[in-house]
Amino acid sequence: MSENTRTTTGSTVAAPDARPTPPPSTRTPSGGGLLSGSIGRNLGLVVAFALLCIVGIVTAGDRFASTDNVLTILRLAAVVGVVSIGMTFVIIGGGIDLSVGALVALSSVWATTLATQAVAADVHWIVMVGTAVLVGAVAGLVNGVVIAYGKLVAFIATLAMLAAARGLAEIIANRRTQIVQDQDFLRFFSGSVLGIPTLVWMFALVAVAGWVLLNRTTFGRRTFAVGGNAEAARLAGIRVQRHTVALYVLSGVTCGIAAVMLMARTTTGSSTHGTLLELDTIAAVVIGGTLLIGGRGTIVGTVIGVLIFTTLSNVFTLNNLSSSAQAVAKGVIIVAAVLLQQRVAAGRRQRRSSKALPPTAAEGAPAGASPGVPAP
Amino acid sequence: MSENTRTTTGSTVAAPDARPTPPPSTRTPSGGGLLSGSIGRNLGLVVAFALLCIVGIVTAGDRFASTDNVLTILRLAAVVGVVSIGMTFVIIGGGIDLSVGALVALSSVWATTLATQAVAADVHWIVMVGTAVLVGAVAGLVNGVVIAYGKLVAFIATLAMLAAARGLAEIIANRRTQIVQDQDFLRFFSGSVLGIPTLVWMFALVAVAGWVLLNRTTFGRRTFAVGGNAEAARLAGIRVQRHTVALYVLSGVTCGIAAVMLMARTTTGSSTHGTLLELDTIAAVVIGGTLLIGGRGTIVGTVIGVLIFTTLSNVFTLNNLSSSAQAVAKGVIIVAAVLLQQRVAAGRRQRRSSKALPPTAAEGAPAGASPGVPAP
Amino acid sequence: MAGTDLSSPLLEMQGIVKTFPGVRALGGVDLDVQAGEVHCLLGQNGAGKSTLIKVLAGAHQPDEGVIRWQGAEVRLTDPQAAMNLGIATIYQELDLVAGLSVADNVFLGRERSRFGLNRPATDQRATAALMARLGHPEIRPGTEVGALSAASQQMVSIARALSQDARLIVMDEPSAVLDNEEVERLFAVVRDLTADGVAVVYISHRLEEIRQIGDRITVIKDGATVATGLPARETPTREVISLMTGRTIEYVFPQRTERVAVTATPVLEVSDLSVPGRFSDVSFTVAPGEILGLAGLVGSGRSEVLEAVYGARRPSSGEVRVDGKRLRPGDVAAAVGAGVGLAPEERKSQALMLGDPIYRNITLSSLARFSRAGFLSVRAEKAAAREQTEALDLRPVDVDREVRTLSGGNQQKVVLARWLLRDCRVLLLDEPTRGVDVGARSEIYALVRALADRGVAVVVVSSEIPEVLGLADRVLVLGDGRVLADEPATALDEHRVLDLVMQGLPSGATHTTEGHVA
Amino acid sequence: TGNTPEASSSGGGGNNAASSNDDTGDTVTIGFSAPAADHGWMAQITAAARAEADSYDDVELVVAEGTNDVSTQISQVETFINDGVDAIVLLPFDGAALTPIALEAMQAGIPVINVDREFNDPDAARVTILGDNYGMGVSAGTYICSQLGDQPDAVVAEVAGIDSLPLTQERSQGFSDALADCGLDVDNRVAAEFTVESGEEVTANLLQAAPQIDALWNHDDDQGIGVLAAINNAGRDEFFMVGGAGSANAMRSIQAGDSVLQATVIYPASQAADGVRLARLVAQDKALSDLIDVEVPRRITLSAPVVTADNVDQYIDSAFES
Ligand SMILES: Nc1ncnc2c1ncn2[C@@H]1O[C@H](COP(=O)(O)OP(=O)(O)OP(=O)(O)O)[C@@H](O)[C@H]1O
Ligand SMILES: Nc1ncnc2c1ncn2[C@@H]1O[C@H](COP(=O)(O)OP(=O)(O)OP(=O)(O)O)[C@@H](O)[C@H]1O
Ligand SMILES: [Mg+2]
Ligand SMILES: [Mg+2]
Repeated sequence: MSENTRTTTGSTVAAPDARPTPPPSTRTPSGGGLLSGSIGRNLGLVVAFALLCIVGIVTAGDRFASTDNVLTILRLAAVVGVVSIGMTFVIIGGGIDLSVGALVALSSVWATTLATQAVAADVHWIVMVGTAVLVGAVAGLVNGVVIAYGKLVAFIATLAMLAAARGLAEIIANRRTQIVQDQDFLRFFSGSVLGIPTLVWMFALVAVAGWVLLNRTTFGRRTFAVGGNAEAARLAGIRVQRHTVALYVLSGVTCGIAAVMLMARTTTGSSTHGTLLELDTIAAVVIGGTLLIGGRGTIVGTVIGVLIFTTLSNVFTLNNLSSSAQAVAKGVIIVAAVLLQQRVAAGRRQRRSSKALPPTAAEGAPAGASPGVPAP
Repeated sequence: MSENTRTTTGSTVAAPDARPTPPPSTRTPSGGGLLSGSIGRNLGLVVAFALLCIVGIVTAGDRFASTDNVLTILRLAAVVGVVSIGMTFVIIGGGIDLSVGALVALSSVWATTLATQAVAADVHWIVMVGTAVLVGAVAGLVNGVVIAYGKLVAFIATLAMLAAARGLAEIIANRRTQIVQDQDFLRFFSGSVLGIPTLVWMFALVAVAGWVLLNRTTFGRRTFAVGGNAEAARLAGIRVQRHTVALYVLSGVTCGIAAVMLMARTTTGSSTHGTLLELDTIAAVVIGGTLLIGGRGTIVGTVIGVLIFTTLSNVFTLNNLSSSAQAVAKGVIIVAAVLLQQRVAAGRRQRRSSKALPPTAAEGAPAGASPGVPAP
Repeated sequence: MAGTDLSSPLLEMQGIVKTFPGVRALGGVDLDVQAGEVHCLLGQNGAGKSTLIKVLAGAHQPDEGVIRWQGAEVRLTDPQAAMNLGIATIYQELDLVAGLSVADNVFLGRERSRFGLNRPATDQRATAALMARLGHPEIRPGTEVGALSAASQQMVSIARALSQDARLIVMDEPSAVLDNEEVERLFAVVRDLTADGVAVVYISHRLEEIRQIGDRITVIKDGATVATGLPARETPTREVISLMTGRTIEYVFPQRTERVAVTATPVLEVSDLSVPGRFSDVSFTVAPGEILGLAGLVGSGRSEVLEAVYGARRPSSGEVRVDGKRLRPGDVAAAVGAGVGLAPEERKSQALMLGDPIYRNITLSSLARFSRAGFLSVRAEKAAAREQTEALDLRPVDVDREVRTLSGGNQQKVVLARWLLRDCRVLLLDEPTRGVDVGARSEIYALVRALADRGVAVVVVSSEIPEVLGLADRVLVLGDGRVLADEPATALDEHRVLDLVMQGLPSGATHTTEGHVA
Repeated sequence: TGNTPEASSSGGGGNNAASSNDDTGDTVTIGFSAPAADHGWMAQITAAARAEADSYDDVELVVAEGTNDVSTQISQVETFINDGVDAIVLLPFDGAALTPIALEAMQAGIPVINVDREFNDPDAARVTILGDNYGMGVSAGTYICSQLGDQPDAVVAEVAGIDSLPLTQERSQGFSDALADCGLDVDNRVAAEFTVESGEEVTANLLQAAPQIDALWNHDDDQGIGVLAAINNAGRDEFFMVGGAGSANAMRSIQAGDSVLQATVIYPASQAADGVRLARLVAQDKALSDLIDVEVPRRITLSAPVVTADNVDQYIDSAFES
């Protein structure tokens, strides 16, 4: 969390300092196309991801490179990915949501109860989708209200929700796995469009929507403000509390969507769905360059973060590593990836700052630094 | 800058604000005896805990109030408690340690390998203790160095360590549960002194040591400074990086001690020890009033936090609650506890401010009220 | 006072009371502001100025009192409400979002959007225009605010206020981080505004500014109005000061002690120090008991010089010696160990643990003195801290109070107290009196001089040239990262210094953007 | 087969059931996926499967990272299908959730051997090898009945495994059903996580909840180590305990008779090994020569025998080390 304490302060005076300097990848997008902007900022991550893929190809050859395998990776990434998008908003907004896994479970269970499925059978499977999303949204609302108005630490509030939601899911499902009966539902969601699985489309859609919302709308800009400096946001007339609630509802909604995706993928609703999902998503978001203290982060980074983790376990499986060895390797690779990311970032800063300073004055170059540069 | 403003807003009484108002219970100890001071500041928590105990007595009567049961609760609290003390330091210092559970597992496994036990058999069981603590310390050192000098986000670095350490533990133990052979070891640690189990004594010892270290030594003072504003700490002449490393080593050591305690409690070393311990400890620390952004926290709060959680599950069991119901109840109770804690805190602030406040009033009171204002 | 009708003031605040836990910040303050006037709000540190204007901005809710806007009573439940009335505020503690761009900050909360989508281009154009108006075209709309200097950030919040087309603009110590040039430019803007009938509430501790720009003065002391409606230009300074402080202070600098040791071996020797892109080949020495002043424009690199000397920045070349011993470059702890102290320029980010009690902030660099075998004696700490707070007339007296709850000026005093407490061989002060009231200023000057007389070598950076000239024995004029002059203070006057600074400007840079060309 | 100690010992490397089937055939690649090996029994499942595979030089076993996230496990099976393995041995974290992907595999012509947790569609597996969870509960219940059938007011406690797993529900169901037959019921029930630590923790609380106990059933011998530790810590011995799964540790202490542990109900950890074995046969179109049936059967349910001091010697060699 305080990682960036160091940074922001650290940035006035660039100097040796315990706190990790955040890669510029975490600089909030201020205009600039997706490609030039976000990807550029996440260059280090991209490189790390590319390396990972190369390893995959070298070790598993076509088995890795095959379309099927790529789709497999994407399908797996989809569920975690959708939730991670919501999580990105919450974290940039200065919060954290530990309840996502439980909410996915609760939504999936609620949407697959006999009652719900009965109604769905009569009306349309959209009812199940609606139920899942609604349950997620409401749970998110509760999180948000408790945090924004009850002034509870987000960590505690959502931890409580984690326990409560899972318990509730178990009670509703009576700990049995609920089978999805509606074939149309399954056909729709487990199908493909243009050879790309529906789930992947959904992920793509959510990601793009998230990117626009974060970088191109007032809501997104205010999210950065609320997370970056809540008091300043308040003084600027932003209704911080209301906005915070909205963020958690958003996260809840993504959980609902993820629940639907899981239901399609597994044809079941279960109180065990999404176990430890919170850890996976937060990890993906943070490795994607979003600061846990809030105020900075990118959707693109998160997406790459998700891909890195899913690709990692895929490569492991392809290479038939013992799961213990996998764990160790995973740890090492994560560290390596982030370190690489930082070095690249640093390198990029060097180059950038050596030419036109202004945008990256972040390193605290004094006015006097480059007297020649005339004003625009 | 943003960090500071956050701290400001985080606790500006007036500002309605996304971030919860930290109750004054989180005010850093400013001298004063443990009782008058810390407990006072944590009054709300104490009340919450008391209520919980009353519920226990009402619902389970003597079964709850019995010495045996109290000792059971304490013995169960001991392991989580010791780790939580270390975690409190790390979090106050502005970091986070997700690897504690895995470190406990690794230490317990390493300390119970045939090799270690063989040496211990020849020399003395202290060897096992030494091994456990050393392993924890070294792992903590790795964490610290990666974070302080590698400038990795603590969350990611320790998450990586979590994966790696567990994997390593599994490899070493070959996923077997390793039985502790040394009877003297077991006799010593599972014994009691003055009717109090050794484990409880250890917890008490660690807690008191932690309290003194945090509130009465320069180390503790620097910990608050580093967590509160790293850049300022650096400019005040504190070696922030070195200090950060020390904090993670400290956390590692507590993991080693906890491992020994677990070995005594379960008579085994296992790669499954301490599963999700990180969540339990962080929860206990945060509910104890320590701020996740660092700079503020109390040992007493943490201890009460740990007791609340262990007592909770004890009361549940005494009432033979289904685990699902437990989960739901747990969630609700956590929220209730913290809310209560804040109300009490607020109330306390009110009283404090309403009753005459000679030293503080000086600059606030209207001119007439403080004739002697002009400086000496 | 362009055509104002005194009968119906634009704003009336009556009997405003605001209590914080443990503090009565405002105990019935009155304020009335006419359209088109510059109304100056004066008071000591902690008098309640910022609290009052926060109430006016809807950021704080008053416990009692009425606010009338154009004669009609209003309730300002939140900042939005105040803005809607046409009240814009420049807060003392720059409340900007470091992670957002300049343009984003300027229009935060009032983003223009079409179909829910932002229009960055529009905002950026508007921002660029505002910055040009403020004479800071070099501050680009796309730049991240966190990357800007305190001065530049101040400009952003001013632009933010201007962008609101407000009827009343409140400025809480806007000049604290600015130098003369920039203050002049600000005043020009203010005059334009008042000419258009906009009212300005102006807070500053620099009384000469009040003379220049002010129309009427309201003085508050300890949370109560002690005088209001005084004519800004006529009222003699002494009277204003005594109203503020309740005593008479000669706003003068302490006598220089004559034995400025030119002969004595210097305590601090800086030779050919360079930080690429910041400054180059800076050399100077400071003798024991000598006060060296660093003058220059904002961005001239003064702070960087201090930071480099202190080890907070790693110099590319050159060396620093204290008592002849070479300091390890880029190692603050080593410097502190060698007896060097730096009171940095940005108190919030660089100096203070806002959540910690006052005494802990003060003793942080001197812990060794209060500890035996690592164990602290809190009692001794507090005693020592109290001495300092009394010496600096810091309020509140209660050293257990969290620094966060202190007024801006009092926070600055805490920073100074830390280094006054630790008896340094070399003391580096960057803008030591930023936001400090007149009373405390003279006390600080006296303290610094007293330290010098005890053989400490002092280096003072200040954007107020009179302060440099008055306090220092010798003045180093920096411009564009180079030493332009190194002369005894007595041999300089304000104009001479300014001329020197101008010389230092790179040819080509226009007069309006000097020192700020990014 | 598979449920007898002899066959179970194949988990140790099945060269004892000598038959033509053990002759090396054309090499087959078998994909193996199971839940996270977060407790002794599950660890043993994987270990035994590997050992079994190693014992054949015509089998290459591809083991996917153990996971409790169905989504991940599904993607693992997908990977197997992409790779075109010859057979898949699948111990699903949740049978129903893995059914569709198993069906896909079958449709892709890859025989799936379903182990331990059953799919909800018979067509999703070529062979299904099940430990009998319900039967396990029944065995435990019946044994306890046989010990205290005559005292209807006896206090029976239960330490369950991970409570959110369907298999735990089945075990508890069987247990209470069997107890009901002799007029007993479960007075105190707690659920652990199959780990030693959790076993010790919940039992410590349980023993406080029930000051006097007559019999206690613990679902899993690995967590049972913790359960016993808790019992010793509390110095309780007024009751007898029945274990589950049948780890070597448990059997040794049954043999020694030095603890309250009086019996344990076997839940074969060799299932996956048997699965690998069958997968190989199926992939090589061989039959189970030790069965009369010419084909490999569709469904094999391993019984859940009770091990007591009397018959422990018979089982202890085949028991798994947790
Ligand atoms: N106009 C500017 N644009 C961008 N950054 C600036 C500008 N002026 C100063 N800075 C930065 O602000 C910090 C302090 O300013 P600097 O030390 O360069 O000048 P100074 O003489 O100390 O002026 P000040 O009076 O603001 O301290 C440094 O990090 C410097 O890089
Ligand atoms: N959030 C707060 N909590 C508690 N006390 C506060 C808070 N904010 C201000 N105060 C107190 O209110 C009093 C007035 O503070 P204020 O900031 O208004 O002074 P000021 O006139 O602006 O001083 P300065 O000139 O130094 O800015 C001070 O004693 C301060 O300690
Ligand atoms: Mg102020
Ligand atoms: Mg400066």
